[in-house]
Amino acid sequence: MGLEIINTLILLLLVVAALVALRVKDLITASVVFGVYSFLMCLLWAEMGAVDVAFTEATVGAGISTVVLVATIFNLKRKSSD
Amino acid sequence: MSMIDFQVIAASGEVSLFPLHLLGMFFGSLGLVFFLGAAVGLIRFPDFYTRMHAAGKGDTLSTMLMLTGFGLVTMEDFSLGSWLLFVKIMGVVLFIFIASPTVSHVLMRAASEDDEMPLTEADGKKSSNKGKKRN
Amino acid sequence: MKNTSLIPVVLVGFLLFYASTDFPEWGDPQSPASSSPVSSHFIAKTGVDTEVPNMVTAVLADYRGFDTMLETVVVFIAGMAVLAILRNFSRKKPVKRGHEVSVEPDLIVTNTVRLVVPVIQIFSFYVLAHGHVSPGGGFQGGVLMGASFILIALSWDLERALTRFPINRCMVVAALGILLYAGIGVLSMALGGEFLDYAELEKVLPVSREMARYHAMLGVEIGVGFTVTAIMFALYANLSSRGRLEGGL
Amino acid sequence: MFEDGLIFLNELFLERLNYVIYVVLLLIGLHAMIAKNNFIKKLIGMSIFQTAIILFYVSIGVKEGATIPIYLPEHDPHGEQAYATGGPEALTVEQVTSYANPLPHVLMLTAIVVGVATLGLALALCQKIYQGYGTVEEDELMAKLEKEDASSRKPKTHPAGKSSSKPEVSSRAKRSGTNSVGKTTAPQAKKSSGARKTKAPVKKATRKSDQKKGDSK
Repeated sequence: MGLEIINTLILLLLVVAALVALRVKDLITASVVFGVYSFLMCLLWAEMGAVDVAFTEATVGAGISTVVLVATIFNLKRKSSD
Repeated sequence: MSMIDFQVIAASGEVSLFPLHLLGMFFGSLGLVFFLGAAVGLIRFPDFYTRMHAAGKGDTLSTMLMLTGFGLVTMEDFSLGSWLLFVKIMGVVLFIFIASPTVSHVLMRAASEDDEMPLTEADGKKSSNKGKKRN
Repeated sequence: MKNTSLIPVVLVGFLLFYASTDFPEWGDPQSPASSSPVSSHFIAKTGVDTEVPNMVTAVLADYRGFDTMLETVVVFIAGMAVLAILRNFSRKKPVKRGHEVSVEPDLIVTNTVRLVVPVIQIFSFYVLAHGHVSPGGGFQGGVLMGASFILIALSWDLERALTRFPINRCMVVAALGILLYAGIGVLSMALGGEFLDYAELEKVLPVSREMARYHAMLGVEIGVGFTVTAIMFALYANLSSRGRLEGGL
Repeated sequence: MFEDGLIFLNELFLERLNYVIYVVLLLIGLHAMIAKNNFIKKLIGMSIFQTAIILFYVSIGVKEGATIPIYLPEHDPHGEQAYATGGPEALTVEQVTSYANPLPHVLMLTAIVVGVATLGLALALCQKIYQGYGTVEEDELMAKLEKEDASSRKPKTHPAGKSSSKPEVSSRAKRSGTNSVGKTTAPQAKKSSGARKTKAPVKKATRKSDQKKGDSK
């Protein structure tokens, strides 16, 4: 039962993080919130028993992909129109 | 570790483990308290620097405390395997002790290079006259 | 545009919600995916066939080795494509970016990174080599290794990271990884088996059939780790400097 | 009817929340990919779409009460306990149900790494677009492309078209300046640019000069 509550909480937070990452106009903020989204996803998978996938997501999604996004945004305009 | 396990442990007579578990849970709850303080500070403090102060210090200390508590709770017997786990968790604690303050330092530095001004006493008086706008 | 886009979204959503009533119960051990003979075989026989306790690693590197090899090739091709799209050889001074601040590398940060980077690299080796017994493997270890170089590039500047891992060597290492992977496959072919049939390696390794698969899997993971390390760093190096490979972020 | 719906909703939101959230995330990603204006936002939407599908796969592999797909020491066919009882043996059916399904994990593990590689490729393309057009907003990019298109189609109304065709001719003339033909091509080019009314004659003229140049060589 305890795990189910955590599961539900993470799932709802995931939707919130996805919506926030797509709604903010500052792209750096968006990519950081996307990192948060990736990390929540990683927690969810660790909770569902997919430890290898969780490990990969923690290193790739929350690490490399955020860094690469920020590195690109530094070379583009930081503000987004929507 | 739930309460039932405690009763089993207490009933089976292995009392020597009990203080260790209790200590671990104490560390864990202390970490949660500090986490709460950090979260409250993050919301309540007026400008970026004080907020980072709350987040950096509270986060570091509470994460370290919680991990230490976790390491103590997982210490079931004093076999080699549980010692290995404990040492690994202590490695994580050491890593956080090094990395987390550095990260808050980098954030502060980036803010000061971005000409983010700290809130001074004059600002506080002004904003208190205007009303609580800065909160 | 915004409103018309809602039509396919709502349509797809309706169909998927309708279909989700037919999905198996959550966590049902008798669901088609979990009770299929393939996954049951993997769970039951992995330990007998390969002596690897972590089923995910065994399935990744052994049973589905061909798949993983070509996934690695996909990563390699993506890195090559980024290099081909972005690499800029012109000697002209680049246009200054909008929010660029040129500062000396921070003392605290550099010293912390000096402490932390060796630990990260040793941990990445541990993850790579211990992936047979615990979660981990070539992809994770490679990404961690690439992240350590990215950390150097972030805290000093790109040149410093490139003196440690030049972009030419990056591509050589990436190709070497795939060569190692395919080479183990070809070696097992030369020893009389099929492509990536590691059990045949017992003829050259002084171990049993199962242990030969274990060691071949380690070699394959090292190949994957090489490629992923090099490509992750090359991605960052090219994207952060617009293909010029100079300057900080 | 109403109660059926209630039961349906109950089942959907309490027992199958994973599937519901997977659909919701997929729709969020799809909507972002279609409707967002900024390319980076589109790529974030693409990543969300991707993780939603990975979530679906991993949720299908979950078994109630199962552990992670790594052998426990007592189940490991090559572990110490197995050797104590005899040679390596495959797991029994009950033991198989106590492990999560490893196959979706394997498929998704490679998908994540390939996903970040393709994300990097897409970001490289974004940078290239920004270098060429100075924007990564879809509507601005479309406006610029249309303007370029129109200027190349109707050179009379847009002065940009003139400049786009003229340097081409003049550069050719310059390049063949040392040749004897250079003198003949230059006036032709001038004539053509002066008497330009439609697009066709211009093209013919440049082609003619090209041919002449080719003949001379």
